[in-house]
Amino acid sequence: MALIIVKKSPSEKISEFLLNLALPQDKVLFVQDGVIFAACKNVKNLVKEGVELFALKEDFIARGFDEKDSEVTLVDYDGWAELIEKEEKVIS
Amino acid sequence: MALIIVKKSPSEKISEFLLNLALPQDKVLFVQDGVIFAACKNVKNLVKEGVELFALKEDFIARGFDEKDSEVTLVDYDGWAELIEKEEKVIS
Amino acid sequence: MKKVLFAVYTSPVGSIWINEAFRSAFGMYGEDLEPAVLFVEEAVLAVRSSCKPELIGCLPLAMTFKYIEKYQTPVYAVKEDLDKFNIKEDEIAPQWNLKIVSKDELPEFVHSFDKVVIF
Amino acid sequence: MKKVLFAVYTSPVGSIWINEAFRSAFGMYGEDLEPAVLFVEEAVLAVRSSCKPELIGCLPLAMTFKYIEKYQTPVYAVKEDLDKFNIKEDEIAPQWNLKIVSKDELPEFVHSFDKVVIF
Amino acid sequence: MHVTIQVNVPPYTNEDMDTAIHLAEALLKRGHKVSIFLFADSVLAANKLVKPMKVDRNIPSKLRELSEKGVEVHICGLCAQYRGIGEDMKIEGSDFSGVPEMAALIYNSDRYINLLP
Amino acid sequence: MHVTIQVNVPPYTNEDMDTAIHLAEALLKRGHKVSIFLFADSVLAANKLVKPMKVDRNIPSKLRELSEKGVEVHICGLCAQYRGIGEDMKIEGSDFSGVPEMAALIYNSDRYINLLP
Repeated sequence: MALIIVKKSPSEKISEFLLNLALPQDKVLFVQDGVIFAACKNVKNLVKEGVELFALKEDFIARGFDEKDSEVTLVDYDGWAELIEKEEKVIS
Repeated sequence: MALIIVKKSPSEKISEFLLNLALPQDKVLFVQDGVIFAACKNVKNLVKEGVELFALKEDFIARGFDEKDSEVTLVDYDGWAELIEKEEKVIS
Repeated sequence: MKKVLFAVYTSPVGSIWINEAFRSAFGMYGEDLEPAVLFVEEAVLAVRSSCKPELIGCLPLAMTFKYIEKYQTPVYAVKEDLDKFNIKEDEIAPQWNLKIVSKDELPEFVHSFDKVVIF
Repeated sequence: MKKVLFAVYTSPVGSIWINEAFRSAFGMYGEDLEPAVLFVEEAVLAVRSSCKPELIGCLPLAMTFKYIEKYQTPVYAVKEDLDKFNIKEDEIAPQWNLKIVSKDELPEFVHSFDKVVIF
Repeated sequence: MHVTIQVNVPPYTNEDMDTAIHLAEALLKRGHKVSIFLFADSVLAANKLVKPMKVDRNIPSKLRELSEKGVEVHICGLCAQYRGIGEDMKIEGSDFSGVPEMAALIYNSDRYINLLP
Repeated sequence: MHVTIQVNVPPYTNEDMDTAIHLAEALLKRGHKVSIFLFADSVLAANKLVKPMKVDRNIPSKLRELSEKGVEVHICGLCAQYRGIGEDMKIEGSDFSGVPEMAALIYNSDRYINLLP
């Protein structure tokens, strides 16, 4: 399935567009200002059931969030590289 | 009073921020992608009563809109220059 | 043969992305690649024949037309975004040979490409 | 004495605008100008003491602190935007000496400046 | 009246330099003094090595023409260093300056028009 | 695996080059081949004349270091012309190319990661 990379903040239309694209079993990774999604209580409701959500830990922490504030799985750059290996398709 | 220049499209938060700033007797000029506002039926409801709305004709036409689609007064660059002369303050 | 989608979400006037998407797409024919272009959000304003960035001194969208015809590059736009801007069928420049895709078809549509580049 | 406002609406990490707003503001003291800086929208994330762009290799926000103290540059943030990001008073770095302005005070507040530059 | 226009985004990629140039022309026609302050990525607009396609407009040339008509073109020097633009690359009629110059322009201009990034 | 990362926005102003560099390093560590395609304003990242402040990171140097570790750095040539960057200004280990090279990278890479503008 696909890895969808969301790098813009929740206030940008393109982020919503990308989240709508995710099919069950796709993975969504929030990076850069996209990590603001990871702190949204309702983030899981923004995607179809069965979509797995991740956020880049470095970008989340740098923006002043605490790891425990994340509603999604945090991964580091090595984890991002791993997601790239696993998913055949990248949408970004 | 102030001339407030809105250059970003209606989908951007900063546009809403700028429209909220407008006080009665202020003038708002839509330029660049901001001119998309000029084609919105409800554009006058986005600002306080007494705020005058303008859009840059060149930018409106270039985006494929017809002059008659505009809900606000269209001005050309010369008209923009005139607005700059009249208003003591520019917020942009 | 791999399929490549160039999707553009930025406004057609005053930024380079639609022209760059087509320049990229046309470059794909040098390899065994099949490109397509998709307009979403404000990029759909491009399809009106009256949309002319050259009126404010920017590069014309129409410079892509002869290559779209030559290569038969498919161009898509999202129905709901066309509706949002009240773009009617008879306003659309025929040179785009525009195909419409609805919002709920989008996930399957985008997944049908091997590579996706969004501008 | 003229009053100048530098308002920033862009995210504090990964873009230069907050640092550029302060660099501009501090430059104003060479003239008979009185600068202030306002954080709106996502820029308010800057005020948390845990917000550290240097963790991903960008310039630190903290480099502004000694000049804020030296010049006593007033720094404001919008209350509703702080609330949106659930930023609590005890999380705010004291070096900002942050003043809060509410959304309905904003129009009068911004109009009280002679020149306004938004980043 | 002295009007200053500040630009913050790169030429070509975005239309802000075009907007600034058209507005400067309109202001000149109405008899005003115009200054342009190039900040952040907009400094690229004053690089005479910029080579657009023949079908495209030449923004640095247009800026130089404006300067010949009396428009002051100020380039933020630190911004230029960050974008690899040296003194020898700037168009004729433009000057490297910095935030002190920005402050002077803000202080002395009757109107200061920022095109936000 | 061959992974290509395309960047589209200017360095420093936005963090995309930093993101690309960090990701490239992580991919290298896991044994992958990495290419970076610089498109539009991101071409500034390969300009060796870029002079950041001393306290700031030097992005062109970091790119050169990556190229020494085997990362291919491709620069869109037309994009570079539009930004005043000549052959003599590019960092060692980078190459001017264009959309044909982009096509080859899209065709040959196992993964193509675009950082949208």
